[in-house]
Amino acid sequence: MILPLDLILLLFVVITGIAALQIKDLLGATIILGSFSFFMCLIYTEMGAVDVAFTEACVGAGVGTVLFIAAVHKTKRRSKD
Amino acid sequence: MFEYIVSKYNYWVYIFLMMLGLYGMIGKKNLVKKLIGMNIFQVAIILFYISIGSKVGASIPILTAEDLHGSANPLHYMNPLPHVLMLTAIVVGIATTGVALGIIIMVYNRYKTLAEDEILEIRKKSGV
Amino acid sequence: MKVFALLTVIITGVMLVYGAEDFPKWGDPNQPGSVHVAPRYTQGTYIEAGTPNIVTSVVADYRGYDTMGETTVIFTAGMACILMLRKKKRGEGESNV
Amino acid sequence: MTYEHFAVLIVIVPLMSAFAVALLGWFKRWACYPLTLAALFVSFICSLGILNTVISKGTIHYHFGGWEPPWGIEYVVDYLNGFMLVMLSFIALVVAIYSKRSIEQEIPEKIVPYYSIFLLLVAGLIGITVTGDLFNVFVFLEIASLAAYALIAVGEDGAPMAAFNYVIMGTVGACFYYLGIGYVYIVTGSLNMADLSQLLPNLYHNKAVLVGFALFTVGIAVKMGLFPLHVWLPDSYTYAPSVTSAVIAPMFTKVMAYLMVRIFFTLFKPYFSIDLIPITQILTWVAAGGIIAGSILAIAQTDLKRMLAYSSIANIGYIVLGIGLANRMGLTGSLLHILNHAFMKGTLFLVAGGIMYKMGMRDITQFRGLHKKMPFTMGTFTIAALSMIGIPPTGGFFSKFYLVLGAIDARQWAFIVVLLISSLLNAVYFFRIIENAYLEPPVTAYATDGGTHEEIKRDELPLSMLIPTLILAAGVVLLGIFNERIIAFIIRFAVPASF
Amino acid sequence: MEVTVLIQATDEAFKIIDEARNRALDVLNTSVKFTAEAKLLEERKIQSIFKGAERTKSEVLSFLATFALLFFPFWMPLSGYFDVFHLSIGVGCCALVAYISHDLLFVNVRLGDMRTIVKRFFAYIPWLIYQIYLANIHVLKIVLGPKMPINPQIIRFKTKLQTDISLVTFANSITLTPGTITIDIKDGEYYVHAIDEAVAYDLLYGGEMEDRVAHVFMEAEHVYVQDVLDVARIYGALR
Amino acid sequence: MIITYEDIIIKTLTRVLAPFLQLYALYVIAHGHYSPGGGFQGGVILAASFILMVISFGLDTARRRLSEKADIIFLCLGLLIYSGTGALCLALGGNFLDYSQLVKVFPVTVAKARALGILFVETGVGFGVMAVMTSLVYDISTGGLPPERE
Amino acid sequence: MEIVYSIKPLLAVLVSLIAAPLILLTGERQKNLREFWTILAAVIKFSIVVSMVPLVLDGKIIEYTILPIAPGLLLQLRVEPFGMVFALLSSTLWIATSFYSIGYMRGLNEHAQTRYFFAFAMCLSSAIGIAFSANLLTLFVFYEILTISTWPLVIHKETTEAVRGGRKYLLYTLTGGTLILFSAAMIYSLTGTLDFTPGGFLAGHGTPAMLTLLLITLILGFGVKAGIMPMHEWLPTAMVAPTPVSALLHAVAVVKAGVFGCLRVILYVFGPKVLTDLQLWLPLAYFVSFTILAAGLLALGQDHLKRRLAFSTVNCLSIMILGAALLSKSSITGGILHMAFHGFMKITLFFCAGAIYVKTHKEYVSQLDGLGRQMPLTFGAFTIGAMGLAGVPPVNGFISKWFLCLGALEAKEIVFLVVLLFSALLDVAFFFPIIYKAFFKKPLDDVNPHFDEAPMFMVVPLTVTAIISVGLGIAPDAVVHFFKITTLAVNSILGLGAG
Repeated sequence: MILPLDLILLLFVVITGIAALQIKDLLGATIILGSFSFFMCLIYTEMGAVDVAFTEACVGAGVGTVLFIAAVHKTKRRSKD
Repeated sequence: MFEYIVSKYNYWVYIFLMMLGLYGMIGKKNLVKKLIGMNIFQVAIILFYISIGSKVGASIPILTAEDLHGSANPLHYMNPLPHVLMLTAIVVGIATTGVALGIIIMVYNRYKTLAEDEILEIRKKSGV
Repeated sequence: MKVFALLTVIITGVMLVYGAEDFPKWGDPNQPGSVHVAPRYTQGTYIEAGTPNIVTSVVADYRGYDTMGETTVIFTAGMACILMLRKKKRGEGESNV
Repeated sequence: MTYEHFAVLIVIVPLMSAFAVALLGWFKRWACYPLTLAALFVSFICSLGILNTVISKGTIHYHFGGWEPPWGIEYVVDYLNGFMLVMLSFIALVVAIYSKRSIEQEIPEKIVPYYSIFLLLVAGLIGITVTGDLFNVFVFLEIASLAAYALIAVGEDGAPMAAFNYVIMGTVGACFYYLGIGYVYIVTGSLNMADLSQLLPNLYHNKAVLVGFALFTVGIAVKMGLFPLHVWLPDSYTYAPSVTSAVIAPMFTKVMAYLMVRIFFTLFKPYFSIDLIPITQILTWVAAGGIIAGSILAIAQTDLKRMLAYSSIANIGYIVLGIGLANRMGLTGSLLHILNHAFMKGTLFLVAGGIMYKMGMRDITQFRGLHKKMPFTMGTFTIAALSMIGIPPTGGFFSKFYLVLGAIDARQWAFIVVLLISSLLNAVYFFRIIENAYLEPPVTAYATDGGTHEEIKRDELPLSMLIPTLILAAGVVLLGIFNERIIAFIIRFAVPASF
Repeated sequence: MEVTVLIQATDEAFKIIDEARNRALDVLNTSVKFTAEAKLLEERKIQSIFKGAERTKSEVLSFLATFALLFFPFWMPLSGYFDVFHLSIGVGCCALVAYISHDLLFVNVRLGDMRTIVKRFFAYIPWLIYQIYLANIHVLKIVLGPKMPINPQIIRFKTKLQTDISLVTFANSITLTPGTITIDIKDGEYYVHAIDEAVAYDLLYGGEMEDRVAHVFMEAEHVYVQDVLDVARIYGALR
Repeated sequence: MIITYEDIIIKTLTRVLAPFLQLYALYVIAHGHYSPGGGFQGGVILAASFILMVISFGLDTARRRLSEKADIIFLCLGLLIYSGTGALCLALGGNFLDYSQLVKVFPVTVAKARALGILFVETGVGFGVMAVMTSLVYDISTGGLPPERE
Repeated sequence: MEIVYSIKPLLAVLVSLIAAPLILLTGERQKNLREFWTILAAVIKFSIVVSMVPLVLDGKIIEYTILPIAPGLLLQLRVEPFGMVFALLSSTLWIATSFYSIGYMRGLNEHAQTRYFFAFAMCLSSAIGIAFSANLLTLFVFYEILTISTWPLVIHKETTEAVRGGRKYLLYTLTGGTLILFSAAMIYSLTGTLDFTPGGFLAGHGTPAMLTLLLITLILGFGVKAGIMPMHEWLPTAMVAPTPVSALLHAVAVVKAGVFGCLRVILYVFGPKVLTDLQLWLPLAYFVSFTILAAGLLALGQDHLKRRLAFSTVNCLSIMILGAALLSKSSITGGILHMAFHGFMKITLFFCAGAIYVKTHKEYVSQLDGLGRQMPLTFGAFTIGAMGLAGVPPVNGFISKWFLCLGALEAKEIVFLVVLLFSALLDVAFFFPIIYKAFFKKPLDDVNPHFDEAPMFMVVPLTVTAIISVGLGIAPDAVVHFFKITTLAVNSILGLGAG
């Protein structure tokens, strides 16, 4: 493990996580959720879980985001909280 | 004490993320926000599992050519079992997200809003 | 609702932190999670399952049934969305339905 | 093929047929129903075979892929899940027979995916029951849950919102469950239940194990709809299509209850769950609260299905109470009640579905004179209702009797009072319906000389719906009459020996 | 003598020009035919993309081309295993993908042209890299300059490029070059964001990149035909 | 209904990228034994190529490439390949999913037979996941309302 | 005691249980066939019961185990003298009631006759079951069936009032049922058995406090049906039911089942020894004495004929329990005999009330002036019944009351003698005004002074029961040997030798 990198990534994860929950624009929140997944996937790689990272990249940052965007596009983009 | 905190920092982050997700699921009113919370929640648990599986000084769980025939030292490779479990968990997570999004769209088609309190009000009005 | 959520979250968090006290150190190569079942996979993956990628062999062979369940979960999700969202087909599809 | 392959067939056959139904149904729509029936029938036969094998030869272990347990996944069938299997596959079969007309009326354009998901639900539930691997439970739990979400969401007006709440709660439950697995795994390194029950006793004072156990309990309680965590349940059961409620209500919560027994008394030794931490005591109090709250809320309802849902909450309370009493009698009563309640609730929901199908209504104040219109249906309803109240010789009485015995053995007088009061409350809300159903319409026109009544034409359910209902109702009575056989041959061995 | 020679030469020249004209007319006719067809296909979008003209012949060709393109330069280095098992899997996979997507990669292309295009494309790349290098230095100067003399603007210009692939290549080349970003292509017009006038001017009036892209994708041929036609018209007027 | 960009850049790039994406997906499935990846990841990438088409060409166009019916067939086929492999092992006399039984059908060693079994299974997973993901995107992007006829 | 195994008791129970569905299936269309079933079942049942009398008289016990119902508990029927008395009573009276209800129902052209006869048959079946129960659980099973199957009878009229009465009835009896369930479970966990033993089986088990609690819950549980005073409320309310139902309720099945249960508890569960050791019999006797007096006084104030009869019933039921509670030989004999004899007398009275209602639609005592001339047979029978209840010699009531008084003397408690005598005086006080009015007052305007009786189907049964009452008074051992059987029962309870 590389401690500083680890810590930075974890920090990013926390920040993007909070942001994804707090942003009122759902599309934006969704995109940030995608980046959250992406940082997570970097952490996994850093911990040696390449397969999981691969999957997370495909799913969390890829298909998941697409699904979210499609759904948000079909519904409302604004959220009150 | 300091060392105790540092030695498990992954776990602290995972607990924080999980709480974040749980809060999103319960406290947020927008359905998509709830779902985002749910995703964070699940990913946090995955982080926890991956943290279980990691070993200091080990490499990714793919055998190198010289280790193929049974001479592999388990200490040199990450613990593969949590990874396997988490593959499944990720898939389950995306499946749940998919179904939930489908349901959200059904909800929206019916109520034309995604805010939980507004939906409750509409339901109260229509007497259902 | 917010207060309730916060309360739940804090209670759960405290519980989890309490439980984390007895965790082995992070990254410890000799933690119980890594020495009981997993070594067999590492040593046996090529000899028994012909696959250097340990994760693949465990996913598809040692714990293949889990993976089948996982795929079924995905199938369920797909079917669920078809069930919930898909309306009657239009055009040429109708003849044989 | 030896008998032990039944253990896997019982899951695989519905699972594969679910795929086949989706495939075939796309071309030949009529093929769904017979295929579903055939699959469930095979599953039922296999479950009978496996129960027979368990009784004659003892516990069955089935290793997937030929890998021995701690490394591979294994199926373990003993007395405890043997009878659960028979019950699950039987009720699934019966409900499937029933489903044809109801589905065709309620969601005509979605028959193919509906049957596919129906089979997946059944396979998932059976899979949970039969497995001996903690994580495998989670996977099948998710299959069943996703199927349940979808099946509920296609219901009436409020269904999607109910399903969404269910998704959120259900995911919390499932996540807690597999977080619990993680907490146990991190200190043991194993996922196999039998292996874990060997490993865990040394770690009973480990905080991670304690928290893991708590997470298991909370997770399962959410999925089960135990009282304070039941918020998803009433809406879901109310708005779901009637077949869905008829299959989820008797089966899902029961399987979760089974899982709870499994984790409390097989994965962890009774010593841990009872003596070391006060979890069973907490559970009993929670369950008692659930019984009372569920019954009272049920009285407040006018919607039949919602009422049944609240009554389910109360009955989950019974089951958990039996588990929490943690003695032989209590657990026997609990297991027996799992069996009985599955049959009773199944019957009641089938009847509710039948009334919906014929009359399109659920408001119990409109049921007047229904017994003339649908005498057999109301007859079965009455039997099931009597069983819910606990009138002998129906099954409900005996499980309640054992629960009372268990409470006496545990010297818990409060719970006896709770049990007795709740059965009175049950009587209140069921007799309200029976009263309505057996009173003929225009009551005001009743004259002193006996009066003349409008002739109500008999208009029974179609046979494909009536017969399953009757079968389940007969099952309710037979379970009561032959409960001693069931206990003597099966449940007696299912209760942990240390009790 | 000189006159006869001249006349002969002229005649020969006219012959040549006649031939060229006939050829050009042929080309024109086919191109008109193509455009008509293309328009027809445009109405039904799908076919314009997935089902090219001359289907029977070009399907096989594009299948083979796709297969070759996928298998040799892509699968082999990716896989890294050259035993029979893996190779057969590779062949199978590539054949499968080629079967599914052969109409995606190559639409309306003849094999002969393909060779030229690929050749020219690879020749184009170093030039592009050189351009990027130059532009980099330019942007560096601007950015590091004390006053930072940027003057962002959006410019619009018409293009002579016609096929999709050349349009996209040009757009991506513009985007790849620092200082300019393609915003949109609409009705044969490019909307480009440029960082200052110099760059914009380059794009608007220089047009070298466009020409080169046109050359790569053999768009220039059309231009040459046009010239020939013009000559023919002049000649006709003379006559 | 669907997010469709009448943008030539995206369309063309999709056309160029899709085959490579598909091939890469198949590579990931086929080489799951040696490198990271496997049926699931491959399936998702395969689905991504179709999702890309949905995004750039619109739903109807993409449907012509992978119709609803084909989707369902792939979906069920993938799952049936998986469970069928298991059932084949059952039929050959072993336990469910016991790939070592495949030596009775294929002339290989036990370990290789298991590897072969893994390959089969991964293929099934890949197909299934691909079909599910595309079907999910189809369904969610149509949003439950019947697509308008243009 | 010799034990004979025979299927006869089961048959006796089953006869009407089989008749019930037949009645239901025959339905409204073929009235004659339906009523034929009723009567056929009644006759067969009577003959089966009577055929067992000689064996019982020989001092033998007939036993039949239906099936095990729980570990250590059997669903078992046992014919011994005490149960025989009750069985004889109910099977005899069923024949009478059957005929009578045919007349009543046809006379009033009532609705829902099928349901009526169905519930009627179920009632009788469970009444015989109660009589032959070998243990508390079997008793409880039949007791609850009786509760439920009486409910349709109570709400038969389907008016708001009837429904309210039905609700009250259910509330009271089901509460009682839960109390019995609790006590049964308690006793089972104390002793491990529930088998009735002459003289009780509780001796040596449990603490005095526990036993007191059990006695209270059991007496309250059964006392609900027996109408002991604080719980008697439902009885007069249930008077809205048709008269044959009231007759059945008050004379044969329901209340007698309650009394029977009380006596079983006092004599066969606790036994004289335990009760005297713990000094429980005296409070019990005082408790029921209060009911005797209060009910008698309340009856005086009632104008509604059937309500007056109802309070008289409350009075008499407590007298029977008092007899048992006094624990002396004569008092127990008196109690048991009174249970049998009171049935004949009270049913006569109710039949008369019904006949009056069918003929003249009169329900109030104040409307009966001069009716005796119009309906001499009816009022003649009424007079006989009233005399019997008051204890006037030639009628059978005299014998039982005589024994009761002797018993009070034997127990050396003069208070109870006074109570008994005073209650007899009260009986006179509230019955003789009716007779006086009917025969000696000037007829009201709407009375036809000529002979104009109710339908023969009604008059014959009531005459017959009146004659039987007198006959039993003269020769208590005639035909079915009531007296001998009672003596046998008492001897076995008190541990005396045969004879």
